[in-house]
Amino acid sequence: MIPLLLIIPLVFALFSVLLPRAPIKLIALPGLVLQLIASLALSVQIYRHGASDYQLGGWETPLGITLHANGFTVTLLTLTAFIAIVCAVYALVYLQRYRHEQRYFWPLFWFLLASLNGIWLSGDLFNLYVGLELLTFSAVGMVALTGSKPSLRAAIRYLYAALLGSLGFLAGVGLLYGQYGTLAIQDIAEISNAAAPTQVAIALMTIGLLLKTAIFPLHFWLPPAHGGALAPVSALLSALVVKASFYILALLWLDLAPEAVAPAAAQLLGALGAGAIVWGSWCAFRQSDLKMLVAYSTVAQLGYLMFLFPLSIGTSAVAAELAWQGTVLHLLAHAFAKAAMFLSVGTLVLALGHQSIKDLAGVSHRVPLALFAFGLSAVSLMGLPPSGGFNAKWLLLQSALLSGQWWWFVIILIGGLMTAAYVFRVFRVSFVEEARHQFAPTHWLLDVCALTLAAAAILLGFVSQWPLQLMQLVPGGSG
Amino acid sequence: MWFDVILGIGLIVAAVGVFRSDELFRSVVFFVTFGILLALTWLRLQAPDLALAEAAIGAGLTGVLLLDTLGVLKRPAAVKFNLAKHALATIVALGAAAGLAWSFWTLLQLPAPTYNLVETLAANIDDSGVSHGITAVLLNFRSYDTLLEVAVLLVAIVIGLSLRQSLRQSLRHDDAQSDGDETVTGATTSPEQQAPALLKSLVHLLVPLLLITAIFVLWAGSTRPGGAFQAGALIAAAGVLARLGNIDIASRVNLLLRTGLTIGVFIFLLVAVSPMLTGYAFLAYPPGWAGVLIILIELMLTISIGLILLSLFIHAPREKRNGGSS
Amino acid sequence: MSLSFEAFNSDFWYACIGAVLFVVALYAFIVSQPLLKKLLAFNIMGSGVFLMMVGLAQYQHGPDSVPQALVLTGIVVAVAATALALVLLRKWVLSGGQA
Amino acid sequence: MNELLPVAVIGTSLLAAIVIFLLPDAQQRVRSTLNIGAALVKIALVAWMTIGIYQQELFETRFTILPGIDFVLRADSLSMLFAGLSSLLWLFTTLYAIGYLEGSPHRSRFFGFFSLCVASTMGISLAGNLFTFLIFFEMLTLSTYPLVVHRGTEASLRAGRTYLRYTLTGGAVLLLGVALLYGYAGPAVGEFAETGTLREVAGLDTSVLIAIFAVLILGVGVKAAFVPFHGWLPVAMVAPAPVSALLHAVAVVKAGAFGIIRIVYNVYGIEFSAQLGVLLPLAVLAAVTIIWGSLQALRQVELKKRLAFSTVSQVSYIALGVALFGPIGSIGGLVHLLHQGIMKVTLFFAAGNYAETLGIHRIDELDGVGKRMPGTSLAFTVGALGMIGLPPTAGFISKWYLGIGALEAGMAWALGVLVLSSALNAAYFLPILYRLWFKPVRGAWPDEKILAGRFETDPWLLLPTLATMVFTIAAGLLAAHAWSPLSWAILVSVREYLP
Repeated sequence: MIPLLLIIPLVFALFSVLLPRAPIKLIALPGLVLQLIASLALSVQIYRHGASDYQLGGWETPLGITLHANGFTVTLLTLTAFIAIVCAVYALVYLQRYRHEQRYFWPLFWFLLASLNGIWLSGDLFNLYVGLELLTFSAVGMVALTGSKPSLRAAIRYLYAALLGSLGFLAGVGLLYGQYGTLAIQDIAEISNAAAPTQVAIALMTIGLLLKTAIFPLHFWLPPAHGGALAPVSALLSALVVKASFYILALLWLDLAPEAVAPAAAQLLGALGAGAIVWGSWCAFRQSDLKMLVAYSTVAQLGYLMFLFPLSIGTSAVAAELAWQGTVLHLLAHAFAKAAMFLSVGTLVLALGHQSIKDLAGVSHRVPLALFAFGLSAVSLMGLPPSGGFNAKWLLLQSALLSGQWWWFVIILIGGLMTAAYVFRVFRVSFVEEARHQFAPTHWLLDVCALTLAAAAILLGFVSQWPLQLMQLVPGGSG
Repeated sequence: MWFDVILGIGLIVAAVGVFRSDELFRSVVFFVTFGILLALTWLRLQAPDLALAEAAIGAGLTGVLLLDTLGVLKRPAAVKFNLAKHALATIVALGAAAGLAWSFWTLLQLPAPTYNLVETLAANIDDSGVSHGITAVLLNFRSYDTLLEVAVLLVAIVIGLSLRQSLRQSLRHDDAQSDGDETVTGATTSPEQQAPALLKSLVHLLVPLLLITAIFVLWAGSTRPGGAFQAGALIAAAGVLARLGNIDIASRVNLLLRTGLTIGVFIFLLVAVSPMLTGYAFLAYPPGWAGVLIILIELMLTISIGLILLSLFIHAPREKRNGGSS
Repeated sequence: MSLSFEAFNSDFWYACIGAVLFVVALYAFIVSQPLLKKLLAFNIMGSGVFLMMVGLAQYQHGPDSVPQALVLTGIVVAVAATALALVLLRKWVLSGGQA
Repeated sequence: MNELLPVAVIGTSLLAAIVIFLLPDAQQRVRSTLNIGAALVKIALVAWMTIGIYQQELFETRFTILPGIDFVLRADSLSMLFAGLSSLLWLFTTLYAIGYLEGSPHRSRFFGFFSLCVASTMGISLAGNLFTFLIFFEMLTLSTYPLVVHRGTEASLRAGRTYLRYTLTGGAVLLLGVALLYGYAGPAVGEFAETGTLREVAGLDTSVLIAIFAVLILGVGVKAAFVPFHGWLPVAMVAPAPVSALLHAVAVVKAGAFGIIRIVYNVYGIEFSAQLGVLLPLAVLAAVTIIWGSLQALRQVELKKRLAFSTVSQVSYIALGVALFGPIGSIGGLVHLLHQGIMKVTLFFAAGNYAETLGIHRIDELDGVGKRMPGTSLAFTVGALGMIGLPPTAGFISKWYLGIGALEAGMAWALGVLVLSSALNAAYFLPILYRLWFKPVRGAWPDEKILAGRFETDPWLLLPTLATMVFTIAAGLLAAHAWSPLSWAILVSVREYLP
């Protein structure tokens, strides 16, 4: 069952390269439905029988590559499949006016999915490297799809930053192989110690992955790339692509070499996260372009994920578990909310014909559903109840309290208010009465996609138990 | 022993040469010399495959792409000294240097790694279908990496094609062709006009020779250093040479080219999935069939890689000179 | 501190050379202003990492096919990255950008 | 069946909101019927539950929302008090709003958020633990913002920004308090129990508990418009009349007051709070707000601004009642929650009528309005007298109980405060009444619109005003009746004190 999730996207990617324009769009949705069914089936299997490994080519770990599927992996797989379907439906309608880009969007889309699934499932360090490269290339390709000057410039900066990050990661892999002689994460985890090569390797890989996750000092490439790209592309990038490198970072720090990472280093990561929240929100507040505001909001929200490290390394088991649950919920809620926000902003820009926040006047009357989706996703981003974002914020607050680290507690609270500051800037203007310019009609399906994702972010607030149980973090799940 | 020291120093000098020279052409030349020195280094590290690959792909093809790009680039703007960037670079570089030195120093003291893949590989080599270690790893033990790697190449060329098209798209003068199957050709000098006699004869001599070596390298891959990637690079080199000699190949982006590009991954996936129907794992070869299937996959991969690397050269975005083919 | 002489054979020497290349290229990548030179720096940095990978793996128990296979994959990926960067660079320059 | 009722109550207005959002503006008839239908269904459900509560039945919906924390909707005697008030007044405010917004743009958007707002108020009243209360408390902020900025003018947007700044910060402070409480004393403490749960938890340091109490009251106090944080209330007057009526009489302000009651009675427990000594500072804060609000009201020139400041002081009566340690005092506080709601709605409806029909916004333009609009002026008079606390209006009942409660709790100065504030109420209401009835009409009305032939104004506007007037008097006269707000308040406080 596990390899199916790798085979489906690759096969559909190949067909998308081969076939001319019309059939590509036809095969897109069935393929994605197939993928969602496969990931749900795997989730049920994992929920019932616990984590399972899969040896590719039949070879055991030191020599061959094993895929590892546990609760967290499966949650991410289902998240990817769900967001991919909604973004695909949006893209089918949205790209009708971009005839050329449509031809090359779908192959890159499928390769992106193949690499994401590969990363979630992989249990081998070098395999993660190749997966990251495939992910970066497809993402850069999608950013540069329109071929306009700003998007090319953004794509180049994104590619250079990502390549630098991958080399840092590869250098770390080289050192780990030098010390342990194997590339399998499970094997290294058993025999990992806090010797110099491991620590330096983890440091190098961390810097590389921070660059790829665009965490605060290294976030320069994200806003132009996510802000300038087509709406479905920025939704996919902000919701999923940046999370892949964070997932690997968490894998390294918490599974691969827990003793090699000192709590002081974890506090540093937390400080970077706090910096991301403050700086990202401040920049988002000062943006005059709607999509850039949402892109900087991604930079800010990624900061919350960094709190996983200070709250779970060097703290009590209960605090660590709360931190882990909070981070997972934040990852899910942010994926839904940010994808919904980018899609709704895409519809607004289509209707308005421009992206400046100043004259969003009259939007609430002419494009109400898009604005409503923007509102719902904003509720989750601000961490206001009832939303997934709120539950995540709550868990992180509790974990900060339990582990006595009140400074993260303050940052999380203030972060919510700062998000509110820049989000309500958009609302304030959209309620202004005199609509000076006319509105282009937009397809109703665009709003439906944005609303589905926004509703998912809100609904997550009520059903947070499902993903947590699925990850066997909460008693109730088996295995 | 002294040769290694000199070679090492040579590598560093070449690298510094690349960065010190302010004229881009000189940097590229230094870079190609660096590539060749690196090929020698791989020989000293008993890695003939890598030497072959580095020479063909690293120094050869990258060099060609770089030189071709130099033609397009305008004069780079004057470089103004930015203290902050230098300071940041020194800090980062020193940090990395210290970390690496410290880890290298400790590695020397540490006992041998617990896992010794050399023995495990030797134990499993005979039922991997090939006798050459690297091909066994690439196409059997860690074949998933290779699958993803060719997918990476495929993505690179897909982006190349997408960016090439949109330039023509914005020029708005051949809309008719854009919706159906793109048959718009790469814009290079029209064939049979300006090829100088010396180049023509060189091409007629070298291209067949390159193709034969490529086939040999491909075939040798299962027993001796060689394999799909090196053979693919040689085919690409032959193609580039033919292009420069104005022989029009693979210039039309049509279904044929696209099948050529994807055939490698397609067959690889087909071979990887079909045993699953009879209960084997994904990417597992049914016993006894491994050798034959690996050769089949390598053949297809060579075609694909050759075409991809060639297309990356041909279809790179360039100005439209004297009417070209549109 | 049992630094025996055979341990310091050519493989470890090349690993050190790789490390030096990595550091020098990292410095150059950040400092150099023209995008093409940054790309060259990236390639050299990649080669440095590859040297480290093979050198560190082999300095104790001789030639080992697994890191060599990984480096082969690495070289191909590096070529793909360079080709992609060049495509973007050319497109950027052709549409009026400053390399 | 009983677990579904609380969800059904909230569900009716949620469903109504969603359907109304999708309706185009022109569908006037469908939207009105939907609105009124939803209001009636809600009143019926609330009545059903009230009867059930009377016979000690249990209505509770519970599911785990986070590890160790449940999402609980439970109807108990106190929640019925607030739910009853909200559902009743929402019916009248909807009728009023339909009339008031005739022909103005964005009606679907308005009524959508209008029902969302009431859904959150219902959620607040039915919340079974502090976590669920926090969820609906924040939902209320989000659903009321679009109502405040409904007109889209520069002034209303500025008002919206101030409103948000206060309420979102208040929300963050409340989240801080709730997180601290759950973190420090464990999630079980959050459950609302008749006499509070905090007492049983052993080994808690009282100084920390007092600090958490202060943070909680601060968080809720912003919405209850305690003095330093009342800034948003007068500024939000720029919103249309039904919104000011809803915000001040029913939803936002009462939610704040209700929050204080929940925290003092059902989380800390009245005896434990007295033991901690937190009641006195609360009473002082309430008293200060009462006096400050009345003084400010005196200085106002605009009618709605004066009513706004009078609300600031009136709501603190409830807080004062809660802070008076004794059954009589808490009866006074609880019953005032209802009475103040009914009276303030009447006043705002009247003010809205004046603005809509004659274009009157300032108090000095009110000369001789009594003759032109007798019905509305009568309602205004009854409401004003109720505010002052003269019999037979409802206001008198609550002030009477508050007075006795103050004496019984040994806080004589509180009685002084009550008397002084009643005097101040008289000082700023009686001149208006004098202008209404005894002053001759000065000239043409600023912006007279003939809305309906026979009636003085649009029947949709007049009838709700008169209805709430009747309720004000009924609540006063029929106080001793079994189903009156007073007897219900007695039932609630009896359960609070004698476990």
